[in-house]
Amino acid sequence: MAHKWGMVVDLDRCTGCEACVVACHAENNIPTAGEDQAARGRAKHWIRVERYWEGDFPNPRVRFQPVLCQQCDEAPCEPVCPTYASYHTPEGLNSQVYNRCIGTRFCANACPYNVRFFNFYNPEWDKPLQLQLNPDVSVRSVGVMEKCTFCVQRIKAAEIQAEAEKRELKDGEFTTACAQSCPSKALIFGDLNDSASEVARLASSNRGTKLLGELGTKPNVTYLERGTWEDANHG
Amino acid sequence: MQTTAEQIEQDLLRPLFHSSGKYWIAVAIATSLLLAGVAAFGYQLYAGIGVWGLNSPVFWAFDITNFVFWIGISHAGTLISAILRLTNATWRRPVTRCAEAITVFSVLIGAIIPLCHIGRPWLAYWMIPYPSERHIWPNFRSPLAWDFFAISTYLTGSTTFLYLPTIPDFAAVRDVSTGLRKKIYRVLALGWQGTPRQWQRLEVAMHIMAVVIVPVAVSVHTIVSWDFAMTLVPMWHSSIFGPYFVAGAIFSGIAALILAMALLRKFLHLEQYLRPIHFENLGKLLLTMSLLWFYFTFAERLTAWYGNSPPEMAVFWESIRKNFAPLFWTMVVCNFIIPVPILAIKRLRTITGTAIASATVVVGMWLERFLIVVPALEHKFLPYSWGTYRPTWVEDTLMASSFGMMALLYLLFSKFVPMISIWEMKVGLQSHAGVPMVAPAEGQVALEGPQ
Amino acid sequence: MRMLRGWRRGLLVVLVCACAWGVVGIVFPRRATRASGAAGYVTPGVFTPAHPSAFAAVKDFVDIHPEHPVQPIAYTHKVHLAKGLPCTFCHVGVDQGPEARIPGVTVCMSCHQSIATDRPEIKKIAAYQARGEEIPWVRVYNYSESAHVRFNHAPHIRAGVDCAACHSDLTKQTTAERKIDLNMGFCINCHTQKKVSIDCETCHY
Amino acid sequence: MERRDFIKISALSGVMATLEGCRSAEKQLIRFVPEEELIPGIATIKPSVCTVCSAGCGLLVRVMQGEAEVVRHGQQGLIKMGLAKKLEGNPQHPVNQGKLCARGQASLQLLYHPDRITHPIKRIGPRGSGEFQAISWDDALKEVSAHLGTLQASGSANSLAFLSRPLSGQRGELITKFLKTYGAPPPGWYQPFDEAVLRQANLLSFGHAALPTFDLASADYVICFGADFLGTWNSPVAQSIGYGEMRQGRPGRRAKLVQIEARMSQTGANADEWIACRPGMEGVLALGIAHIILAEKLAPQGAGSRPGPLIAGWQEGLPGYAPEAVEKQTGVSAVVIKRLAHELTQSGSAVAMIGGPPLAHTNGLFNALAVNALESLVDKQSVLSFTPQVGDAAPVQASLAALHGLSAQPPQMLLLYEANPVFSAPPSARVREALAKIPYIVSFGSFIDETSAQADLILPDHAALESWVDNVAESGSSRAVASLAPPAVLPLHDTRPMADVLLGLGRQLGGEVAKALPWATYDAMLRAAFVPLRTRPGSIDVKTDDDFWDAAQTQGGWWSSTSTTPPGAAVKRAPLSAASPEFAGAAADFPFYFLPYVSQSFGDGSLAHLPWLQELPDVLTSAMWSSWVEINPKTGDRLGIKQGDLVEIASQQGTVRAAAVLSPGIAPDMVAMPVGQGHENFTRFASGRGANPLSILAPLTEQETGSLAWAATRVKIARAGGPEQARLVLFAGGMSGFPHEEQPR
Repeated sequence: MAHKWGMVVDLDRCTGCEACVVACHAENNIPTAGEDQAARGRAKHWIRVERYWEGDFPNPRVRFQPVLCQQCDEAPCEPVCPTYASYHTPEGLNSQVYNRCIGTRFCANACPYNVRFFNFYNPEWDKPLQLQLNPDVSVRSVGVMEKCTFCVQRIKAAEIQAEAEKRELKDGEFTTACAQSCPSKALIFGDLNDSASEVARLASSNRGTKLLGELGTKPNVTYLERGTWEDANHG
Repeated sequence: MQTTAEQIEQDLLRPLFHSSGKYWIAVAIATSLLLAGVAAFGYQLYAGIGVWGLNSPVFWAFDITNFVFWIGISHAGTLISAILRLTNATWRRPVTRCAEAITVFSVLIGAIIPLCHIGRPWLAYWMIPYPSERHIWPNFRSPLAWDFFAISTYLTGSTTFLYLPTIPDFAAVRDVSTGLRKKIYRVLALGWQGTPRQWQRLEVAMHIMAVVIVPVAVSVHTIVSWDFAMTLVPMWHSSIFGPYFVAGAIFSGIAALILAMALLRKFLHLEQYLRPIHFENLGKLLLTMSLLWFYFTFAERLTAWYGNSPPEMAVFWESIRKNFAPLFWTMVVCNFIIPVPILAIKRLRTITGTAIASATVVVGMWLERFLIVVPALEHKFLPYSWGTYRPTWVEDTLMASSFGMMALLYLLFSKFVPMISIWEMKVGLQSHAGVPMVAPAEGQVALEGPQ
Repeated sequence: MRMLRGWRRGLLVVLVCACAWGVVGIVFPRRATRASGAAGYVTPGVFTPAHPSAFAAVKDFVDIHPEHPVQPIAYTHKVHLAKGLPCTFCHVGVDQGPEARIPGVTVCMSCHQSIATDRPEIKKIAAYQARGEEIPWVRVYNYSESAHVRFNHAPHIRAGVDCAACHSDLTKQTTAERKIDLNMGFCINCHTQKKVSIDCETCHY
Repeated sequence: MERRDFIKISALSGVMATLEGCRSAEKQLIRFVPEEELIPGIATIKPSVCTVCSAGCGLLVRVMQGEAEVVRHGQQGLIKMGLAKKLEGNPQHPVNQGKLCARGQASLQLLYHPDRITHPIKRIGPRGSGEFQAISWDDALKEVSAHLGTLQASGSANSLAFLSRPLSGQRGELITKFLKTYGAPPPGWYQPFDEAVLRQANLLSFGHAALPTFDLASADYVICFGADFLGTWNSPVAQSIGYGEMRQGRPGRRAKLVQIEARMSQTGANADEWIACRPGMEGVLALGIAHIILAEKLAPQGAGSRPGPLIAGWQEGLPGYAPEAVEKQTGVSAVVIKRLAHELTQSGSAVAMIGGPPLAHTNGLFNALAVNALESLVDKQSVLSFTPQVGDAAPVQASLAALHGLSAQPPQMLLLYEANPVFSAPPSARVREALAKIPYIVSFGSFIDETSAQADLILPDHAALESWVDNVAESGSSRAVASLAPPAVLPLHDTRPMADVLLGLGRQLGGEVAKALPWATYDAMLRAAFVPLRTRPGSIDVKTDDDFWDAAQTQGGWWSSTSTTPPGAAVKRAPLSAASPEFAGAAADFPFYFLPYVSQSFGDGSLAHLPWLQELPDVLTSAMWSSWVEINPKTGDRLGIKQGDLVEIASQQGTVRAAAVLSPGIAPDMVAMPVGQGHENFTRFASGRGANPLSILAPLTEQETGSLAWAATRVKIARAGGPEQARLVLFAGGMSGFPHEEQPR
């Protein structure tokens, strides 16, 4: 059975430490925009931790929510791309083919989650920062859209390795850069088609919800609602 | 004084041979605007789209607004001249060519704008479905691919629709010009001799084109509206967008036509041909479209407000009360509150009255497209990732240069093609006066036409 | 051109200044890069995937490959292959990793310390080694950066694809040349014949 | 100008433009022969240790072959070498168990930072001008050892000073031994947030002068007074791992977190219940809770009997801490206090924690002892314990003492290592003046920052990934940990590790110093320190020392198999009576408490030069590249300050300006600023950006330990300009969910 990569984000475990954000930058050659470009709204974070305030002092509440590309099954960004740069792979990923993208930016407008980022300029790394660039990941140039790929380079490397050793991919054998670095194990990545995998088990939990699920995008990222103290122990 | 056929020909051919000082200045201004735009595009190509004000989440702003604006302007041309030809409205004769010229040039500009606003314009040829050895085709499900086919069809359609009625006029110019000009117009006239068979075939061709161009025009702007309606973005994803955009297109198109005719009348001294009756009728048409536009806008905003879904309401309040409120209410004033009284009261519906109304409508309709695109993109579903947008000088220059290009094309057109179709005026003259057709003098073009 | 009267001259000036303004727009200095440390003890320079010049951009777009690349050392595949050396002897790691390593001066000198040391080309290699420099080989097979192709040798070798399939028969060549045009069509045809995935993400990610 | 020349000029500029387009590619650099055998495209994983904060997490470095511009025997060229591409946590390491925090991930940029000093430099301009000139290693070392030699020969060996951030493990040992045998006073350990008060309190309450370790995975109820244990306090990664388990690690059993602080920290944002308490009154609140537990006998017999008596009135049941009295002093309602007391004692294993701002008051020690007493009352399954140490723990010394030592009797020669007091010390320490009086300063820093700019000579250190690293984890692990790792990559620049330079100087000085430090290189010293661990039961049991030494390097260190040591007996001393916190600045003209909090992006400011961290959106405000002051929205309305306006914050010591962020998570009578920005000279990414809150702190200190009371400053704020001057860069567009019409945007 083909893989179907998915992720579970346990909002009860997420502390908002943003280790995932920096890990993603390190793994996927995401350039820093610098102050003036960030001020003009061009900072790129393939995964971001959204924060919503509720209520006022003295009892304000905060909700953290890591948001990344949901790799939707019915992705609104796929039909609108005129050159098939954004399309759905057989393994359930919403792939962004950088060399095929001509930069109409329609996909980013159609995406309800705002998780697609555009290279307005050619990215720049002050030497020798470019020595940190990961050779397994393409360095995108100007005029191309980019987004979270579920660390596709790690998926491919693991698949090639498993194929070389003539064996099936085991759950937890590899994971995405953000899930690997998340101290409180809030991000769990794996193959949704593998019923024994932890992500499949958690994805079917009754705490599971889908971000903007009502739009019918069928995201492959499931958010587990934050628990409350009362119901867990006394409910 | 009753104008004779010779008088018509003499008046309408004069602009082709003598250009006044004011003409040259207009050309200079238009060219410098266009070149400024070319320079701005050169700089954008060199540095990247970052020179614009776009950011995430507002990935479209001026670029798509200008695109929809210019495609909108183009619709009046075909729709008016096609419908007037089909209904055989007698007052159509001086109006049709001005309208068709507006159509062709604004579709041309509308087609160029997307090429300039995509991230890697040198790969735009991937939109063309050529059989490539990479076994990859354009994505036919994408509204942008539909745009590509729709606009290219519409461009060819409206160019033919413009070219057909000018063939007899090219022949007329051919006969009165000498040297190089004669050679050019001989080619353009496609060997037109004015034989009855040619007239009959021209008439049938124009009739077919008039019938065909109307659905193409309506389909083009519906497809342009589907660039927005096919997404899930709040205040974009609604079924009203198709008719809303077509109505808006005709509305802004007629306004542009009235403006163009008023300017031509003044500069090319065509007072006898572009008479107040034309402005009267077009003014009434503009009035109906203004009311229709108000109806569509009100319906769209009311349904959004009544439904009260949080994402839609965020965009709704943004344009009604918050950052975009000034632009929104200027739009309503420009599109409804100024034009309707001017056009409704007969005394005010003069040439200058309709020109003023249509000037405000053109501005209002540009704002309307801007207010559809930007507030919705700024306030999509997740409030954390909302954005704000400010245009930069590059975008302003490109927009100004699109107007410069339109003006330049129109000025050059009026230098090479009589703005008002000579043979149609003559046909109108004869049928109007009830006098049977006068056989042409030897070697002269037989200028009679069908009854 | 007749002496232009007053206002036509004005028109000409307007036109020319618009062109000049356009040219200035193009020559406009690249977006001011961040204030890089001017002091002598920090690392200068900026890395960017942008092409160094417009000419390089056009060359990359049209993807011209030199017909006969000139190598610093007149190496002959023909002679070495005739001696029975396998490809992996010099191109180490091609069956484990994505890239086939282009042999450095240490690999050459491991044999040529004793074999045929009198030949001028071998002396050149020895000179390189003496200076502690690597041989500046000219790359023959590479994809343009903007194609974002992640070609991986190992799975192809494991699948039994012979080196000559893509690199043409080197037993007849001295320095390697691109006899087979490795364009996308070539890869797609082979993949479809062998019923292997031609999904975009197989090669482009 | 004639028309003709005008045309010529514009044509010329056109031609120039096209020519500019095709100048020849960068001149071809020569390629050097690689110094290591690497297969291109295949990653090798090497262990290392994160040295960015005191937690000491274990790293795995993904090294792949790449081409770097290097200088080899005086010539610029390219070389294929192993390059560190990504840092991951070391799954076997007991502190971080394969995980990393944001700052740990970003520390990779320390290796490749463009402003790293690439070779030794000597000051040529006046001190502090930042004008340096290259000098070779030999001349530099000759100069330093000459200075050391003359100093020792002239009998004033005791006027050599060494200022460094606290270093656990052999590096600290090396510096201490070098100075002792040289005849100089012990090194000054300086860091802006030194938690000396908590170590002193733990020494008094539990007999361990160390930061505590929490087994949160087995906790059911956590009450935390001010410590940002999920963000930057103590050992954040270990604590975050525990937090994840405590929430959803045990089906059907979910722990509760109560956070008590006046400004909502990142930890407070995750709390089930966030209670605002008046600053400095946390101790009184804890004792209020203890009062009810003792009065209603909710705790088992004899609990809290050891640290309790340290508080005056404990034996009598804390008479002065009735809930109503406590409510008046702390602002926390009596009903809540009663409920907390009951919940604490009835829900399985509970733990009380304190750290950070509550200890940064003049009565910090009292607050710590009070919470420690509450902790011993409620912690039945010793969630709080102490990590067993390898070798003796670092002495408890407040950082300010190190600085006062410098300004009291200025030394003849100062060695600086990874400490930036000019930036992070309060104005009262007058560090700049102290440094001005020191004739000769040598810095081992890799970057020019405010302090190393004052140095006369800079001997740039290797980056952490280029040198031998070792660390003894003070807290966060259930077992004793001695992390160790060889260099993960070869050096990029002409730098040398500080440890080897010191050993070299020791050899050149000869005499006592050479005898005490016989090793040629630092790894020999490490080997000598690590090999004795072979006999202790732990993660490596091999027969020979060599095998042990190799296994320790491949595993990334050694960790014991013994578990944590529970809290010991309290020290007998006179009970401490309640003391209310003093604040600098009269309440009338300085109406707001001022809290400079340790920022999630820059720690104590030492990481402000990393672009990844400058662009990391602060999780609560989403601000990037800027510094801001958090103000309660009602206070903002009252003072006419809108979101993003420029605000001037003035204390008795000075003023700073920053952008205003209206956030509901702060008390109306408090304003808070993150520490880290406001560097005037710290690489291209951090220089001249934002404002430094530490520069306006009052000189108040905690009475007993002398540690800086950095939360005891009062300020006044006023609007000073609009958003254009403030230049606040926010990544987020909206602050809250779908706003009602009048929500501030």
